[in-house]
Amino acid sequence: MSLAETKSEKVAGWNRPPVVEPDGEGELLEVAMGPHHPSTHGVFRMDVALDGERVIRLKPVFGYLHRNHEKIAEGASYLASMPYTDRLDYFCSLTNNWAYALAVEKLSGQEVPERAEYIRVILAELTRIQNHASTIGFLLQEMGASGTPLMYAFREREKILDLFESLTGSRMMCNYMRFGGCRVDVSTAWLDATRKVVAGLPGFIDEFEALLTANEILMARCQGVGILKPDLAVNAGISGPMLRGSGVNYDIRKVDHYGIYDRFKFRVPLGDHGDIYDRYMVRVLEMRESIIILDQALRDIPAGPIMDPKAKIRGFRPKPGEAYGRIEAPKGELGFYLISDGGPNPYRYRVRPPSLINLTVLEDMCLGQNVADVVLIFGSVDIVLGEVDR
Amino acid sequence: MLGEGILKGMAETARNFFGSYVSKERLTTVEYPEERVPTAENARVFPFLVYDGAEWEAGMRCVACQICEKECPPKCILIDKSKDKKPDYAGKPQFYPTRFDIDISVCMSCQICVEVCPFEAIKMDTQFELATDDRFAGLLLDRKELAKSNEYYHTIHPTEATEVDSRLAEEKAKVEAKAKAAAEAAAAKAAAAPNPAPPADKPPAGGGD
Amino acid sequence: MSPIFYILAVLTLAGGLASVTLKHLVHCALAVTVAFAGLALLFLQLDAQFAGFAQILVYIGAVVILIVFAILLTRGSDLPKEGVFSKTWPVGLLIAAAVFAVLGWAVLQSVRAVPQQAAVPAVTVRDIGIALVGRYVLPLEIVALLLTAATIGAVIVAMHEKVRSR
Amino acid sequence: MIGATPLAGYLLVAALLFAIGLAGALTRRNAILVLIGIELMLNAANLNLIAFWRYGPHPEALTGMMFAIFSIAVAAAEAAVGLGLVISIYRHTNTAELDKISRMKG
Amino acid sequence: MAGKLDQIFILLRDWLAHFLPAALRPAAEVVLGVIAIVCVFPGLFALTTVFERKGLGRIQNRLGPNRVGPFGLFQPVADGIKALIKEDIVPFSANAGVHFLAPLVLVVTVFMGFAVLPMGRNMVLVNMDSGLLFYFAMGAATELSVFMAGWSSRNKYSLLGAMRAVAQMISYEVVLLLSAVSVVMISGTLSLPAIVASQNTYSGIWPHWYIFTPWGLAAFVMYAIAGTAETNRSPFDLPEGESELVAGYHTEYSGFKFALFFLGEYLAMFSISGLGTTLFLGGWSAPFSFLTLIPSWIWFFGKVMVSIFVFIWMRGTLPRLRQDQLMNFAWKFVLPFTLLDLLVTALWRFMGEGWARWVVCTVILVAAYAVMGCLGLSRKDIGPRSYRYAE
Amino acid sequence: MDQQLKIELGKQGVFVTTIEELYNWGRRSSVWPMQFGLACCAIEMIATTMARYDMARFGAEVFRPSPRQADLMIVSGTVTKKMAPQVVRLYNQMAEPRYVIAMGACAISGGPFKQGYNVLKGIDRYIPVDVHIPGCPPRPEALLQAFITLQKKIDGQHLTGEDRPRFLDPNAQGEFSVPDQGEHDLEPTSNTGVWPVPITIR
Amino acid sequence: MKSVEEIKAAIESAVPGAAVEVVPNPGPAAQHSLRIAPEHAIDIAQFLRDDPELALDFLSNVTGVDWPDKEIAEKVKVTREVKKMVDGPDGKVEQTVQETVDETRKRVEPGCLEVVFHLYSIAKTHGPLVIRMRTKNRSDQVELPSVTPIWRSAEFQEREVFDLYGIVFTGHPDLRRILMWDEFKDYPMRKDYVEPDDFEYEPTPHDEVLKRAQKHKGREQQTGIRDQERVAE
Repeated sequence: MSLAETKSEKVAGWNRPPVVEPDGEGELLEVAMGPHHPSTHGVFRMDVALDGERVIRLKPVFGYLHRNHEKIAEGASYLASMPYTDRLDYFCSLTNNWAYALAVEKLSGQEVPERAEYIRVILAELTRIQNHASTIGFLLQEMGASGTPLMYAFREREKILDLFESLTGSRMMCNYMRFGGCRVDVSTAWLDATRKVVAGLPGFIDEFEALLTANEILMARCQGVGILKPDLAVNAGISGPMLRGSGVNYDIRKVDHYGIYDRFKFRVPLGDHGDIYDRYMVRVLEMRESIIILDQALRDIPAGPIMDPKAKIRGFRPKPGEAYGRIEAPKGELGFYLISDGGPNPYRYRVRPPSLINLTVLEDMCLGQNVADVVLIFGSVDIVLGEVDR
Repeated sequence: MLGEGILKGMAETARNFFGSYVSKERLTTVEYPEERVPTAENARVFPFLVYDGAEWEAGMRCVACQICEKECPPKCILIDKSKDKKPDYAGKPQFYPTRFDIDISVCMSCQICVEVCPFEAIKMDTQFELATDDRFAGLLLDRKELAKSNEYYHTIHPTEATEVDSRLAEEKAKVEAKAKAAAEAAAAKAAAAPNPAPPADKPPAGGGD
Repeated sequence: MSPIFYILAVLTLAGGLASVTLKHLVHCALAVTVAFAGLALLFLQLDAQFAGFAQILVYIGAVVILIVFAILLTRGSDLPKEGVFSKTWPVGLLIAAAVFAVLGWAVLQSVRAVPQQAAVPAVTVRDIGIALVGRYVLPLEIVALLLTAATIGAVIVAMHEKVRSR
Repeated sequence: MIGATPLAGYLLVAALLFAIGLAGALTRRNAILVLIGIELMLNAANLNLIAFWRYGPHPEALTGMMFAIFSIAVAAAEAAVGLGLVISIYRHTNTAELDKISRMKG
Repeated sequence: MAGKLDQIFILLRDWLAHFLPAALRPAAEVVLGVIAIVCVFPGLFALTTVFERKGLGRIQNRLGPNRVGPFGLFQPVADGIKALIKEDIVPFSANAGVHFLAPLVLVVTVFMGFAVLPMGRNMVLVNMDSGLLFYFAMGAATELSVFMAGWSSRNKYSLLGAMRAVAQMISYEVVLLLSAVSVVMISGTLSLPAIVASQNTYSGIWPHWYIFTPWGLAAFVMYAIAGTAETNRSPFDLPEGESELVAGYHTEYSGFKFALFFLGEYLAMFSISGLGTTLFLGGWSAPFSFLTLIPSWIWFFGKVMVSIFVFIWMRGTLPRLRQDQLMNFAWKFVLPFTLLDLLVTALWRFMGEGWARWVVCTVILVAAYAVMGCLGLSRKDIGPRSYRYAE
Repeated sequence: MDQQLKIELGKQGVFVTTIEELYNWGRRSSVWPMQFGLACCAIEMIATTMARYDMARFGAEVFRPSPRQADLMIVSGTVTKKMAPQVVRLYNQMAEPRYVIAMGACAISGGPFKQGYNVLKGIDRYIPVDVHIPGCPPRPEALLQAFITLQKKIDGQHLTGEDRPRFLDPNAQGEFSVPDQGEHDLEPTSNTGVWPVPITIR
Repeated sequence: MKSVEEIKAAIESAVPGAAVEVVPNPGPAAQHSLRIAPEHAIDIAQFLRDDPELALDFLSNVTGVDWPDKEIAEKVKVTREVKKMVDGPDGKVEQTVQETVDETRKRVEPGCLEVVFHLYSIAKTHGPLVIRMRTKNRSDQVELPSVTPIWRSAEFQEREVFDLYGIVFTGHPDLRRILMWDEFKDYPMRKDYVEPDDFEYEPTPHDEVLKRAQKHKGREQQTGIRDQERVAE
């Protein structure tokens, strides 16, 4: 124990949220922001203690959307959990599908055909683009931009959702990937339509940036606000654009080499300050990189089967064992941890939700900031409550 | 910080404002009740039951095997199996559902019932305008409301329906050939074979309770 | 005496009375607003347009808002637990009554000495401006100085003390 | 119109307002209300000034009016400083009630 | 004919008044004017809400309301009926009297401001010698109503919103007044019709509006900023900052009282636009000398509507500032710049005619703007950034 | 006045309207939803207000953050037992006339998550719901259609008589009891005054 | 990255007395894990994070697993003494005889709650290392040391495990319920959790729902539900 005591002092400085002393004689104002508070992306509460307008304590309260995903999945077959994963992060159902399929494939040792891998990459990157665009839109909405950036983001999102719908049948809850492949094959017409949409995306991002990036109000409100230091980010398990906004070069697409990401040339944008603006810009730049990946994938997609021939839909029972599969979802590291006891249902089914873990540092980022900034910092984390509470 | 970013943004919104009068790209509204976004061919909302021919009760493909009832993730399907049998599309006597209810107030449109159905009997509809003020009567679809003709299926999912039809025709031909062979063999042996076995790739109803 | 004068006088006095007797501090502030507004209207009755508008601008637009801010900053919007009047209130009332008696007596005594009427003076804002920077330029400068000093002083007095000895 | 109202009317109203302000300033506990009382008294004086200007022999000389305008300006300054003091005192003693403040002296 | 059209409202008023005995005529004229104002501006408000919603829609690539009545023009009527029949909730702990008075005070004082605005040639309700002062005096009272609303609701969000609103309005009111003072310095009058008259001259075809002078342009920009803040419009709509404060000071208002607040906000917008038009944009005067045939009131309302459009445009584009940034902006940039502009105006006044004063004033203002914008406003760490990539 | 006559008059340029119609027209043409979303369906609700579907066309884009000023609560998404008391409280804060649309399977019946221990099996256990939209999530058009359904429903309401809407009935419930969060479950598990008796139709 | 066995050796040399056990993973993923004793958990965690070679600075995932008491029926050969009447020399004599019998014995393997950690290294971009810890039982001895002081990312995840499984993490700075409300008493993710009975109406009941519907038959009939005959089956 002695080792722990001496060493934990070294990290104590950044391991706990710093304590901010109220400096006025005035009493603290306790405000409960949420759970229906307009700013909280749904149902989330922050118990904030304010000294004037300054935040001196902030406790997030979760669970308003706890839908027992894990419990339901433990009572359902492996396949039946797939549509439920759509409803985790309901912006990015396809990446959720992929993460779950990846975990099950690891658990059962299935191979995925090449064409299916390409389709997965295309869908995942489209998902990433629409998620990042919407996130920025919502961030600006919270900044009071009366919805215009959000409208533009959703205008593009609708185009991408049309692609999803014409391929998978549903706009949001795609339920598309299967263990060992994908459900239906893409047609050439679909690929052409996708190419057309992808060709229009850079113009959209240019427009978005013209509207926002140089805006003085945006800069004044975002720069230097909600700073997250890289060492704290790593220690607190932050992942995704938020981690990269703090300057840590860690992209699971590059690190884990899952799927076929090794075949594509793309770069990982990194921020230097770790503030809201960096998170915003990292998202913008990631969208641009995603377009580069999409161009390559749409160019190279091979013909072939889309399902592992050994895969079966009914009566799927993996061997006993366990597996942890993770991918770089738009919000961060999305992992599925499965324990199989040989039955048709997973014995243990666990989602590693990036949204929840990224909120760990919410208090650290908000302390000492203005209460109006809390909303922005929260928006810049990019969470979806379905994934936070599951 | 002289306000040029703000001006740039204002120019952008002005471009969109005036663009909305000239370009369809910048006025994306589809005025719903009058005009509609074309439905994607793969679109799915709620399941329906396919029947062949004109008579919905007689032509229903469903054989009440109850696989979909078991596999349905939110458990919104209820099937009662008949006591007697009636001939299916291939002329083979099969059970049929005396009750087939789908509670669309629970259904999550996941299409798993379609995927697991070995008889091509349940398919996804594209009809989404089902809002009602009556939760109990309006959102529980029974087999009569669920039954849609194969022609309807062809109108909403033409490619898929054609594929299904050809597959079924193939199987029917196979079954008929088999039956014919069996009949011939039987005729030869002068012994009647009561029921030809179902094809191997179509397991019989999983839930025979 | 015109009925308008009566109405305004009653309004002003009622506002003034309410402002010193009401329990709730915010109500007092709102009542004093009524008194100020009534006074401004009285000024208008006296053909002092400029002074009347200045009265509204300064008193309602600034002083009342300041008072309201002060009330909220000092948590005066909660009702006081003890009484609202100090222990020595009879003395205060007595003094006030005495002052009023003296003033009233003086006014009534001198009624006959004062001219009843005067022509409506044609005073334009331009005249006031010229007078301000002409004959009254020295007082104007002094008032300006005073205002500046007072503003700075008020800011310093009310400023947060950043370094405090605990 | 104006002829209908004698000067004494205005003077009496002013005197009454002055007395009310004085009574308020003397009897209320809260420092802010004392300030309000003082403001009322100043206003009463202003009314007098304006009334005398209007009824005086030389309204075009603007003396009374000027006096009133300066008085308004000074009153604004006074209010600012006074309320600043109240807030400052409140910070130190956590109360704006005068007898409590005097009790806490020292 | 054109002159008749120009004076049509005056003629109409006189015609209506001549039915009355002569003794009542002056009063009747005022009453008719009041009736006209009370009818026209709420009607304009109704139209503006539709146009705002449609305009915002267009900015956002959609149609906006178009189903209620032809082109959605009856939308405000429906909203009004709805607001009238909506249940009026007074929160249990609220101070009922003040809660009731607040929206009334707001609307009444805002309406009073219209009394001195010249809306056309001879079209001013009360031609007051100190009209501008009257206008600002009335403007001061709106702050009080906002405070009353926020305080009486007994809701944390309402009170916070009201405090923000009042602090913001006071800060920017100073700027508003000072930027108007520069016009007063040049025109030498507080009477608004006189200010318009002083701009209603032409050199060739070009008008002598104050906005076409360096000091006037600067003062107008500052006036516009302050006016936006004064009316709580985006990007200064913090008091209603819904992402932090639900709906600001009128959170607890429902039904018709809320509609009154809505009305008050828009009326304030018209009134600020009207004053800005009067002070800087030549009021009812035509932009070119050859356009003087078009009735003056058309020009006035046209200019007001254009500035309303700019309000809407800004709302559709800009995110909102933070409270401390807003206050810093007011006290550290807008106010000093306006004060400097006063000096420049004085310089302009005393330099006499000629091109020299144009150059000097422009140079001073542009230099001050650049210096304050680049050094004074921004913190060191704010500005465009570049990003690095990892392969 | 019968419909035939009215149409006839309308053709001749005479528009006849009754107070009731005006009243209902005002209510239905200006339904302001509350800015309130719960889960997946909230995203489709937002999508409905966005450019493609543009709910604003019906005059319903004024999403009010304060329940006092809203007319319509779109319960869009799963109502969990932790959230249910808040939803009821919000509904109580709304001013009459107020409407509720239960959007999506979860809001109607708990939907796919109804097996969960923390999921309320339908918001109509605690508050009266006017329109149900099935779907998981319903398409934006489905929400628009539900909105039109609601408008039709409002149009059909009479101001007097037995079938008048709830808010015109002085005896009707104005406040709905907010459930408590107990040790194992919500208490009570439903508001028996609101939760309708399931009736056999077929 | 080093293999699990090497890491085990490294831990044992760095933290004296630490009990580490390799748990094999029979599945195709073959991510073997290390089970560590709770007593030394903090030291081991500290070592794993700070060791320059491992540098497992990123705690990705914290999972609770419930292993309920398992009844294992096994056939055991039992020798027992049986008294038998044996025909002895002097008539029937009672004699104790040893006899071997096959007997099915039910053995209850005590259950436990387990926490699984997935560790990655961002500095070295390797991982995962799977660490497991077990409580002594499922009822009263459910304490485990919290690793939140080492990795902040465990903060909410440990709270979640506490909320859903009831594992008490000692040393956690803020151990409250996270997903359920504070008054809630149960641990819903445990395998033996019984859901609250809030059954009201189900138009399509089958399986467990049918059972519940049957339990509520009386009430259903009162409310006139249409599935009576189905329930009566």
